[in-house]
Amino acid sequence: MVKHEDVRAEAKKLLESGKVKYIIAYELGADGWKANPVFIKKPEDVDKIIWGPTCFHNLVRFVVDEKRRKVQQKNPDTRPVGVMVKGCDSRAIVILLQEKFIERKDVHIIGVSCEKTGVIDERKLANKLKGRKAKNVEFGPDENFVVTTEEGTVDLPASEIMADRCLECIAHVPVITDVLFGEKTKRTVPHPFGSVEKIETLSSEDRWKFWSEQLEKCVRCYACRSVCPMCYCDECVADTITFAVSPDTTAEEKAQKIKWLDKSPVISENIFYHMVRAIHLAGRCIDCGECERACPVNIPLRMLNKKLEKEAKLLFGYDVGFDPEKPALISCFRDEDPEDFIR
Amino acid sequence: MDKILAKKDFPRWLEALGAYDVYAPQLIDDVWNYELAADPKAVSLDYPQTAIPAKKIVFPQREFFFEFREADTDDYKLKELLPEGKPTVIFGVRACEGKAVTLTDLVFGGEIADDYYWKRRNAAVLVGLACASPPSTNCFCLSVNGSPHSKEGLDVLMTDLGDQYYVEILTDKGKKLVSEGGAIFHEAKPPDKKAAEKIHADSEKKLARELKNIKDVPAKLKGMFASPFWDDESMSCIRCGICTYLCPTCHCFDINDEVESQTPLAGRRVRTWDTCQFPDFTMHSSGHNPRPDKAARLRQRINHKFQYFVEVWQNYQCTGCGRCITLCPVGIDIIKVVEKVRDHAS
Amino acid sequence: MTEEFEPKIVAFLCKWCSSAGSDLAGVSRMEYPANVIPIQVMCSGSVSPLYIFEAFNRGADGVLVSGCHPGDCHYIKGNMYARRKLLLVKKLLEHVGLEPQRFRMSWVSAAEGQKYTQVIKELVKELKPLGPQTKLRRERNG
Amino acid sequence: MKKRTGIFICHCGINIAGTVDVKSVAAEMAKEPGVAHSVDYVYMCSDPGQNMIEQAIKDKKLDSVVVACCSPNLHETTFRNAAKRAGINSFKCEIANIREQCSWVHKDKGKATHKAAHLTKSAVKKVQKNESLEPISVPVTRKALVIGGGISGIQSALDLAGAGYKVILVERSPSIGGHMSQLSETFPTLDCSQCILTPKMVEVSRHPNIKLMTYSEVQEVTGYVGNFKVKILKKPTYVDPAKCNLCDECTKVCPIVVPNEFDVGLTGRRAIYIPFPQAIPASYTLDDKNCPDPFTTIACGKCADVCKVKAINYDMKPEIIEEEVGAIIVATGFDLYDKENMAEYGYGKYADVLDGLQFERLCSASGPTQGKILRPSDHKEPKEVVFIQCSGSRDPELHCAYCSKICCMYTAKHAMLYKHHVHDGQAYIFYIDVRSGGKGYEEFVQRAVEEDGVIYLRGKVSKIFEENGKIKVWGVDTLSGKPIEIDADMVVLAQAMRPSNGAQELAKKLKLGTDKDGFLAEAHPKLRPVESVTSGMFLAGAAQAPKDIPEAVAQASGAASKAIGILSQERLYHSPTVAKVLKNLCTGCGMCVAVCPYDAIAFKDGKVEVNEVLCEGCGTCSATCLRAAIQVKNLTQNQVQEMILACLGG
Repeated sequence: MVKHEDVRAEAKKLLESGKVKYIIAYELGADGWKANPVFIKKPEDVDKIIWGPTCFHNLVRFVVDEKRRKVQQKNPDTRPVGVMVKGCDSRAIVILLQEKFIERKDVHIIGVSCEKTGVIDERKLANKLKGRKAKNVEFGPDENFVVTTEEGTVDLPASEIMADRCLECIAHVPVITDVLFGEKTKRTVPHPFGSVEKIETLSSEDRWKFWSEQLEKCVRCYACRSVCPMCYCDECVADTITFAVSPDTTAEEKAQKIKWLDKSPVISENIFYHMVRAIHLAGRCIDCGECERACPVNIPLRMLNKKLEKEAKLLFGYDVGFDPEKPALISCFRDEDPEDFIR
Repeated sequence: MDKILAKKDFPRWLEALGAYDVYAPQLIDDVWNYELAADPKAVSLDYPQTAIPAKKIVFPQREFFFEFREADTDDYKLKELLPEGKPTVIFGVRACEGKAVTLTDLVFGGEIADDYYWKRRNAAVLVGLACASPPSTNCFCLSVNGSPHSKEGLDVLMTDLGDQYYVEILTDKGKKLVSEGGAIFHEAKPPDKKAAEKIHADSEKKLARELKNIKDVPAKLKGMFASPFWDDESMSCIRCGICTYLCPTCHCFDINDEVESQTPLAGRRVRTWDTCQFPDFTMHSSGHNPRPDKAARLRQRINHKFQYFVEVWQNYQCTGCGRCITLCPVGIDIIKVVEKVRDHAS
Repeated sequence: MTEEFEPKIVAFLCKWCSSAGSDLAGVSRMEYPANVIPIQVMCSGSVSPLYIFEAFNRGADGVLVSGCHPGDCHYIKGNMYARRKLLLVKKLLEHVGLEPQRFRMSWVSAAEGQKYTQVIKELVKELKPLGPQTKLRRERNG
Repeated sequence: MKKRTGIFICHCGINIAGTVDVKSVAAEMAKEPGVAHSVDYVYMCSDPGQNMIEQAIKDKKLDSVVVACCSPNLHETTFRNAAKRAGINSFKCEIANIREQCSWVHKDKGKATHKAAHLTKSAVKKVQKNESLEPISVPVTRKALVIGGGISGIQSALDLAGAGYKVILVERSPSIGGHMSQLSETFPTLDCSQCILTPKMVEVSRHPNIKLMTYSEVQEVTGYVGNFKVKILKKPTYVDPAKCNLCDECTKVCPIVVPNEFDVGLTGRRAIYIPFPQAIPASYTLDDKNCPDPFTTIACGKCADVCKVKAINYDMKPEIIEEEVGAIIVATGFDLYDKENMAEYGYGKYADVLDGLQFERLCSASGPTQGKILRPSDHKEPKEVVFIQCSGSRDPELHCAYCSKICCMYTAKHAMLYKHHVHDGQAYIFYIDVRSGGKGYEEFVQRAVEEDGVIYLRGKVSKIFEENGKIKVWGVDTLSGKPIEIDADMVVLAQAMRPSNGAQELAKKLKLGTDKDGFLAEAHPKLRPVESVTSGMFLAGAAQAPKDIPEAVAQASGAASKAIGILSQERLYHSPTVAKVLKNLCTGCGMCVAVCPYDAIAFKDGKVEVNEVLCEGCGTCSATCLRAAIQVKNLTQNQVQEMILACLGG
């Protein structure tokens, strides 16, 4: 089991020695039971740091912010930032390194092993509690969680309230770290693509029905792309105006901005946006599942990204987010790549 | 004047509303939202809080202004696309949302009224549902001049008395709506009124969150425009649009021409929701962005709700529904932020 | 009598092989249906997934991307990248429920006028029974 | 500013007008935004047609034109030139192919007209967003580098020098000549290899345009076509060739003996040595890998003591020479498939199992046995010799999948030469197929069978082992189906050819592609067989694929002539429709860098930049970039989007 004190001690050491600028970690939120991102700048604040089954967030998203800030600064502090990562999150760092968005020296990676479980799914938990409000959720000793409500404490098996992403996790131990907390437990995932396979078994028409109903709900709040550490483009296909502009941007360059899709939140435009996002995340999505969690209308966005992760694996033998030296999925090929679809 | 409606008769009321588009909270994929009620029997008012507020019905995320079509060279034909204003009824509107609509009314009313908004607004009947217990753990309506049973903006207020609803008719529109139900409504008796009042009074004690002593916040905010406070508070903001899109009082929009055909040039002018939280909201074509970072954008959200709106309309542009707290993917908490503003050393 | 449905198809043809192949079909006066409007690109490798989404969004009933056979790419390996990238696009389109016939990729060399004709004929034949593509197409009214 | 596009619809006689209603297309196009002029004409490519375009550009102040006519492959240049004559940039002219892609392939006039209109509209949308561009030009360094001093490199260097260009010929061993200098006679004419090669080697050494750098290696190549910068490492020979008078006294006193590379290990040489008598440059080399540290007192110093002309200098240091060249020819040749890999044939285990090159040395008059064929083990004349073809070739499971091409011929030659030396001997050849395509080749093989009684056995050898002083060869004759057992005195393996040692590393330095077997990749297997994928770099000889001498020489001349094509120009011109980086959008992820087939994109300051000279404008980068931060000029995503809209009628 990962002990809060150990992480805090490490954080304190890092901050006191001045080795890191600050540490991106988890703290307890105002509601008293869920974690929130926190930025620890002073050694005396390290006691805020927590670790538990509500540490949903992929904090690597804030490493992207840090890079953006650094670019703006004249004389940036070049020390690394400390960042707490779960297994999935650590793979996001691998992608950022792979894409040279950051350098290894920019981050001090504080890895935390999810050991036997992972994070919970709030909606699953709410359904399970049937109106009772959770007050605390902790890792159980086995594949379970200990949930406290006003009415007492219950033990819930991971299979019932754990997030889908964790049920299908292929990297519960961080793959790149400077320091690792928790055990490198062995875990087998019998169906890493189980959820997407369910959709695949539907007929073409049923799949369309499924996705059109889901994507019709989209309000284009862009929480999915905003929460995603891989969506670090300054300007998105979905943006209607050029805003990656500098003094030397020519009028012609601005005119080059293409309006691929309308702002109207209708199926055709919503699906355009989500398909582009999925294809741009092919070989880059590390299945932290944050897009799906952040979605206020509960669109199963993982099922788009997971599909392409599956195809990348099956068709091209491509594993995402393990090797920073590897070329991107679409900037390499194998002679034996399938082509039976080409006629 | 107040009525009593047995819960078993509620579907019959809905059935009698054939002339209306009826919206009611529905649970789809674990998310509650106001949706067109196809089957009156399936409508239940036993729900906590929708993700998207009822504003989406009077102020839809997308609406058309006009259609344009190039006729001959240099000649355009325009056709206004005013909403038809079909009578619409929204059931289960929470007090905070009813109040929010009154705030939006201020914005779209005034000297130059927004026809597109008012066409829908005037046709909409808001049937409120008093909160017996807070629908969200982040409710704080009492702190922002609201209450769980506020009648503001509502045409009818229903209070759940167990197996019946206590129905208060608040406007003519409400009266008409209730009259459609005919005999299913009974006159309320004093004990019913007492019961409703007790529920109302109790509900005020159940709120888990509060935001106290914010009287001076508007003035405080004025002095904090350039404070590094905003940098710290916005560190975890991911610049998505949830807090504003799903806020019942936020009403910003964008106008675009959506072109369908280049020759002949044809398309529609479309209004869609927009949000100050998107980086492109204030982007100038020059490349200058007066709100260049998320600190400036969080400041704008708070300032608008707790300073600018107060200056113009003498009311907070926040009704305490708590959606922005509940749904924020990174837990940015407007209560905490405003409290910190309140306690900020000037 | 109702008019037969005529699918609208956009074809991205690489300049060196497939476009040349379609020229050969022309020179050889091979007849094929007029449903396909070709857009000549330098290489199949330059076909962005966005082009395909956009074509469907703008009402294409089918999209074809055609390039050089493996090993014959004028730009050495552009078609190899296209093959990988566009297979992902195809899988994604099918995943959301688009009929598989609607997006097609082919290899047509500069010498394969006959094959180009065949590809177009087959494509049109397969698309006709499907009727108009309305799933990804942006709505036109209301 | 409003666009002013002119549209010209060609009838092409009735070729187009027969199927497409050209008048209605012209009328429809006239309604397009920015179209100032739209007409049709019977033959646009005729002089009057071209004049019409030029006149309209001037009269109507057109800023761009679309000609809807035949395939751009036919008249794009014609019309672009016409546009240029009329004063607009040639890239402001686009072709809509309404003949090959429309009128010739459709019969229904309505549908064909409809399609022609869409095709034209698509071209209009494109041309209206085309930039005016001028060809990119760069000066050329009129000097070439040839890497590899075998027959291919020699031929290329001589051709280039003969054409009047300066050439640097780099060879890593102490002498040029390559494998050809090791051969005895060559097929199918059986002329002496040394006799035909030596004059060429001498010519190289004497040619005023050739700077010969032996015992040297290319370290680094930067730059691009016409403007390469090369760093060459010149290893120290410790012998001054200008002073050395080839007296050979030094080798007599040198105490160190190592295997002689030239004789493929059949003899030894000293640490100070001349590779072979005819070596060019004619000089000795002190091999510092084998001579015990000549820099310190441990060096025995005997060679320097006996050298009367004081040619030996222990203080010689490696040098890095920098050169600028305009073109590079890579002729790094081959080596034989490694012995260690062929344990099943006892190669490396039994002294009398030889490879083809060793057998060449045995046959050679200058070889270890002065041309007598004797067994290495006991110096006896072998009476039964088994030759095994495809030793390592055509064996995808265990060895090389490819055919080494020359082995059929040289094995026939070996068998023949053997018979010429040992009249009472018997030669057997195990083969899979006999491939004798080539001038006089088939006749040569027939001669081996008919005149020299060589026995060809179709089948593979299963086992080779030593027994009673003989080498037992077990195999199967697949034609008769009978097992074969031969008590041989000697076995010669026709080892597969593979890219020479170090070719892979060199390819990396030059950023040249290699195929799956490590041979250098040509730009196109059929149409550009001597060009590499990198502009300005050419391939010659067995470095590209196994080939025999005449083929290698032909390719070498081809490569030289390709290089001359570059060197003969003062400036190189290049199409300006190249990729361009939108810096604000670029995050420097490098996905474009990885896909660029021409290494035309490089990192710079956290973003990328395009080398316009190397870029061929294929656009694969643009489709790979997630941010549309790299676009090909005049076929931007913006343009393609507009074309898509035009094609779909919107």
